[in-house]
Amino acid sequence: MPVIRIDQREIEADEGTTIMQAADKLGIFIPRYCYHPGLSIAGCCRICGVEVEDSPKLLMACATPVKEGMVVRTDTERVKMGQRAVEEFLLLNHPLDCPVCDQAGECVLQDYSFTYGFGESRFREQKIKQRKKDVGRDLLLYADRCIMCTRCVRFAHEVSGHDQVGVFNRGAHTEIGVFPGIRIDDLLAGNIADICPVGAFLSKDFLFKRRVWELKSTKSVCPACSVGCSVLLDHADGRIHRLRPRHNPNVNGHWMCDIGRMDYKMVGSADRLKKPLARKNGMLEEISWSDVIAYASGRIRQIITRHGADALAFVISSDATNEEALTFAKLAEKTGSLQNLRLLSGKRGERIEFAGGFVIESDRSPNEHGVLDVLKEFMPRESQERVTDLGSLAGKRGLYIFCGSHSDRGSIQLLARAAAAADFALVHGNVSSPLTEAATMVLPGAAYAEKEGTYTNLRGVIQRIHPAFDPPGDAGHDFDIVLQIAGAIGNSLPFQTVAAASAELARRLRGYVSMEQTGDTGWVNPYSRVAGATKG
Amino acid sequence: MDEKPDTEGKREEIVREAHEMNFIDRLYLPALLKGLADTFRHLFEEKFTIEYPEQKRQVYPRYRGLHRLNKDELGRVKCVACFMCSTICPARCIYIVGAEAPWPDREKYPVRFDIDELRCIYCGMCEEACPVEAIELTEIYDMVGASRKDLIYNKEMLLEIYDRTKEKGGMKKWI
Amino acid sequence: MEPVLLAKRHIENSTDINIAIGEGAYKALQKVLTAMSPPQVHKEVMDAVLRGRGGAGFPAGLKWKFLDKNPKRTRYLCCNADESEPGTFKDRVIMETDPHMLIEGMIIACYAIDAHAGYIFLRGEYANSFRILTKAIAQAREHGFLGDNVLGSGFNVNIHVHVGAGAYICGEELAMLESLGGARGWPRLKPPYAATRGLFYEPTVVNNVETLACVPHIVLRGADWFKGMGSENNYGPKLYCLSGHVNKPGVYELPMGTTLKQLIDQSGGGIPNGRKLKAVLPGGSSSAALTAEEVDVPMDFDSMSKAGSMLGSAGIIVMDDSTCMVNACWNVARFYAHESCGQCTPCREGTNWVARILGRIERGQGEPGDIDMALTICDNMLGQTICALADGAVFPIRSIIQKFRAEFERHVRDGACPFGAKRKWYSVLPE
Amino acid sequence: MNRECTCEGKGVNDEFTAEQWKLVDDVVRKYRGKPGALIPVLEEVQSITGYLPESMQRRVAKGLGIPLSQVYGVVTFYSFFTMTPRGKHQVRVCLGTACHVRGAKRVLEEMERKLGIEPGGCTDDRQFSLDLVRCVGACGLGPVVVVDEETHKQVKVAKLDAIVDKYRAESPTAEE
Repeated sequence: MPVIRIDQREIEADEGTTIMQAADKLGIFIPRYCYHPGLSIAGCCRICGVEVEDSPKLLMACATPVKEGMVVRTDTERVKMGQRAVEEFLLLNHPLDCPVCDQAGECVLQDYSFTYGFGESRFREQKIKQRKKDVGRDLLLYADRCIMCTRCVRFAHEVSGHDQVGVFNRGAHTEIGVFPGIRIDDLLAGNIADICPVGAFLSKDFLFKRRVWELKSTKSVCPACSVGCSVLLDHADGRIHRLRPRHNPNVNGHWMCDIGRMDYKMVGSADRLKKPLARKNGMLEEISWSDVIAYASGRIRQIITRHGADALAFVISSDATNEEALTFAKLAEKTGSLQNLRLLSGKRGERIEFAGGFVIESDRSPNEHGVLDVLKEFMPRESQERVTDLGSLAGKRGLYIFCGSHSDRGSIQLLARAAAAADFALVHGNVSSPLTEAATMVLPGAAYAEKEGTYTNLRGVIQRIHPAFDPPGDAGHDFDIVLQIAGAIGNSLPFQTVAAASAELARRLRGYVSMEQTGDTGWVNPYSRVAGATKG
Repeated sequence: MDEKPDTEGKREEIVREAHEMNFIDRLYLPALLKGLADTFRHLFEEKFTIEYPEQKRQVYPRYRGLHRLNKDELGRVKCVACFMCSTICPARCIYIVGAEAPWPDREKYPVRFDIDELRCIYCGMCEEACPVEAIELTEIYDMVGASRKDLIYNKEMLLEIYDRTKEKGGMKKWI
Repeated sequence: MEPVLLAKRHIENSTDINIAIGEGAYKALQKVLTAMSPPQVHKEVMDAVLRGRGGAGFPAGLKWKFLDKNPKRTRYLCCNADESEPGTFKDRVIMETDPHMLIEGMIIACYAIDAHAGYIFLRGEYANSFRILTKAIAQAREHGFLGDNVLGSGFNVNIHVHVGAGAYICGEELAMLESLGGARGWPRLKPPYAATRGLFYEPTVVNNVETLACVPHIVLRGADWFKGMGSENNYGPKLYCLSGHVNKPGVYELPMGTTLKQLIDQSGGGIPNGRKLKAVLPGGSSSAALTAEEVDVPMDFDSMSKAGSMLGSAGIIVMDDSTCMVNACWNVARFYAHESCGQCTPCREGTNWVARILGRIERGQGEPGDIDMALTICDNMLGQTICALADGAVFPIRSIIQKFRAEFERHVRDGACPFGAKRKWYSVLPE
Repeated sequence: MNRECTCEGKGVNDEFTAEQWKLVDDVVRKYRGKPGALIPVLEEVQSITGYLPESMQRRVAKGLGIPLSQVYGVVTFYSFFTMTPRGKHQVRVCLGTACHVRGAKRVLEEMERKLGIEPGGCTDDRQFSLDLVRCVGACGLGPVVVVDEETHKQVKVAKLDAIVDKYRAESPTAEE
């Protein structure tokens, strides 16, 4: 492997990599516009020029492969001059509308102008102006802000594969666009707004909602399908404003799909359950947490004593985290109803694969894989095959259903009928559904953005989610709710915190680690049933 | 450090011991008359107080009072909802909700623009930060309200302040 | 000098294959196919030090040598006939007077590099050349010089003519290959070079028309004959295009190294109307300008670069003392602004900006700092782009500003052009 | 996903005759599947239709199986392609450096006056359209005016009348 020197620091770079990649490895930052690690190399923005010994010109760090003994300088006057020149050129026709541009604050052009730019304009001519265009379901194009890095064009070609973003005209009139009448409506379109280093492509959904510097970012995992893309929840004041993909080579690469991108709306929806409810005279009415826990545990104990533990069934949805699933299974184990433990599967959709290898899985819920792993660990072997057979629950006297917002509608209907027929149906969820309508008592839980824990994706990658803010109203954390119910029934569990449950999980399940050990890119379970990861 | 600071002597000058009161002093009458004479004399001298609220104090040109939201030539709010003022505001008293402007020549405008005038510390940073000279501090200092809520000025109220003060022109007259 | 490349110029119907054969066409091909192996042909061209006539002067033999020789890959020969450089029209003369020389050269080159398809990327404006070439190719095919089993040698080769659609940038090697592939003519990032990843992503050699036209002569008469012309390292006959303010504009074939002064005064017959020489763009519009004092310089690759300019395509544009240099400079700048492909930032923005500044100066709206600003913009563009178009814009603009600075300053000072007050402006750029 | 053209028919107006459409389809068929076909196809199509409006680009893109964005990108990149109707005769005045120094500008001015149109325009009777070109490779003959495929060398203002009248005479006064 070639050894090169960058700014007097030596590094052994991988064969075939570029100066840019080697510098990134060393933590030496070289500015870039057109370079994106998830796309092919264009080399057209010309800002990453570095001085290489024995080369008369500045070489583009993004496009120059490393060679043994190469000596690179990124901090000389010539390099800085080159950067300044490119900055000046880019700003010539760039409108100064940062105050109303959503990109301001995370705009690469803005940042570099401060770091590398002249700080003043020598351009006295008229700027080329253009109107904004509506180019897709969630995309606006402000062509005059474009700096022609062509990331979007390469993305449309290499990752989405639809090729509908193109470069038109030439010279100073060169612009990015789509053919008149064409709209970029594929499910990866949102990434175009993400990779645009300036405010040329903007998301309509996020348009003018917030200035980006007001947002806090929380690392999480997208719950919209079983790929479980690593994401950042950008939120402020207890509301998510947008989702962005978080680079994870184990899972999603650099991208995420628009289904996941828009899934955050459920977190702040009006359908969220905010108060515990109990049925009085046939109507669901609000009651306090202490009452609902006491009543619910009382009814569960009653059913066990009167009809035996087999009259009691426990259903958990694929929205639950591994830790919640563990607690839930423990509860079922304590009450002696493990044979009646069931999985409420997630929604199903079309499996979509894109040109660049990015996949949207047909299982549109976050953790079916992980919940199943946990349930199968606990359930007796003979009843394991019935783990998804919800029909077998008809006629059970008592039901505790841990419902999710990504659950299969048919299964919910089925369970709702079972719940209506049962003596007692405790429904624990975060949004109202036919199931909560049929419940005897409703426990308001948290959405994925509000809780802590781990999800296991379809390929066995265990990823951690972090809470961005508290659940709305009186809604509680699901883990605590299950713990409290267990405690009130008289079967307190051997752990009290999510972290402890996670550690327990790591001890019990083959190939699992605790949530602290997952890191930002997740832990790939070596014993997972499906090997390999989707690359984006 | 051989030069001793000349503070000792000064202190001596200031701290004087009260002298012992004699009989005359203890009558208080001379002092009383002297005081009355002082008061009486001031009746004929130049007065510094004003008859507020009938009379208003003339403030200095750089005075920082109640905010106003300026309008453009077409009477539309000048503000582009860039959130610079709310970002810079040390008291966090500005609340803006931006939206797409209904006018073809403008990109963004505020649908809501609230300033909590009680939280505000009148530092004028908002005015400084504004890229379009939309928010300015006027010379108005007498805000009255029956409750705290009354002193949260919304967009309409702030625009009305502009109408009330616009003849005075831009507030940045000292620049 | 005996004309070599222009030998058939004054022969009637020289484009007809029978007349051409009568004049000696395809003799070299017969020799190659009967008596020479591809390496031998290659060696002959290598020994002749045939430097590319397109502008850069890179030896054709080396170009062939660098070609990826992997037998599994398809190799292509591409003839660069996209002669768009203002002031250059030598290739057109070759194609229209002696198309068979070019075709023969291409067949021999294909033979040498083991390619079986040759493409002629013809400039779209050359409609007449297209007619002549297509006819000539059809005739060559009829005579068995093209197609399968050429002259019974077992060697197969075909030549296709691609008509460009109007873009100067397609004269750049990799942009041309992109354009041939049906895309926008955006130069590709180098490396990989065309020798490994060219037309349709296969190894490709791109040679200029004049370069390929030299090949049959080298093969037929030997490298030593070729080296008998010209000076050290700059051998062979060369076509010079004279245009602008000369009495006899046109294409002249002279040995490499004829001085510029000779060309203007003797071949071109001097400056018309008794005017004086003011400036020369010696190598097409993308070469640095030379003043009247600097024209006594041999027109070959090395001497010209020593003189601070370049031989380029040897398109000599002569300007007499009635020419407003600001106007000329602006014209050049607008050309490059119009033809910039828009890929690299410095070129896309810089060419346009400089053109607009120069336009302002010419209109009398220049400001004192504008001249220096234009120079710094030139510096910022130079060597900062994927292809050489920006450099080609910088060389003439910067040299004209530097060498005729007083004239620019006068425009700024007087607020008007001293050469003609009122003009109407034509521009492809928004003003 | 958007590869298929969804609005065919919408853009197809009665600008072109059925016969023209057929010729266009023939050209597309001839080149289909060949590498690098796009530019020759567009050149031939433009020679049939005179210009390349959106409807024509859709037809070509669909026929060749090439993304619309690429067709549009190519059409807007090369100066030969035009998306606005052109005249029967295309007058191109060279403004290359060599012609420029020999007075091409005056020729252009006069040509503009004579035709009554600006560069880029087309006369109302669609007989002439006027364009600027940057060097046609006839620098020795400057100033040069190219009408259709014929090059007129060393054009002087006085000669313009004859040139224009020649083409005007050639074309029938009323076509339809």
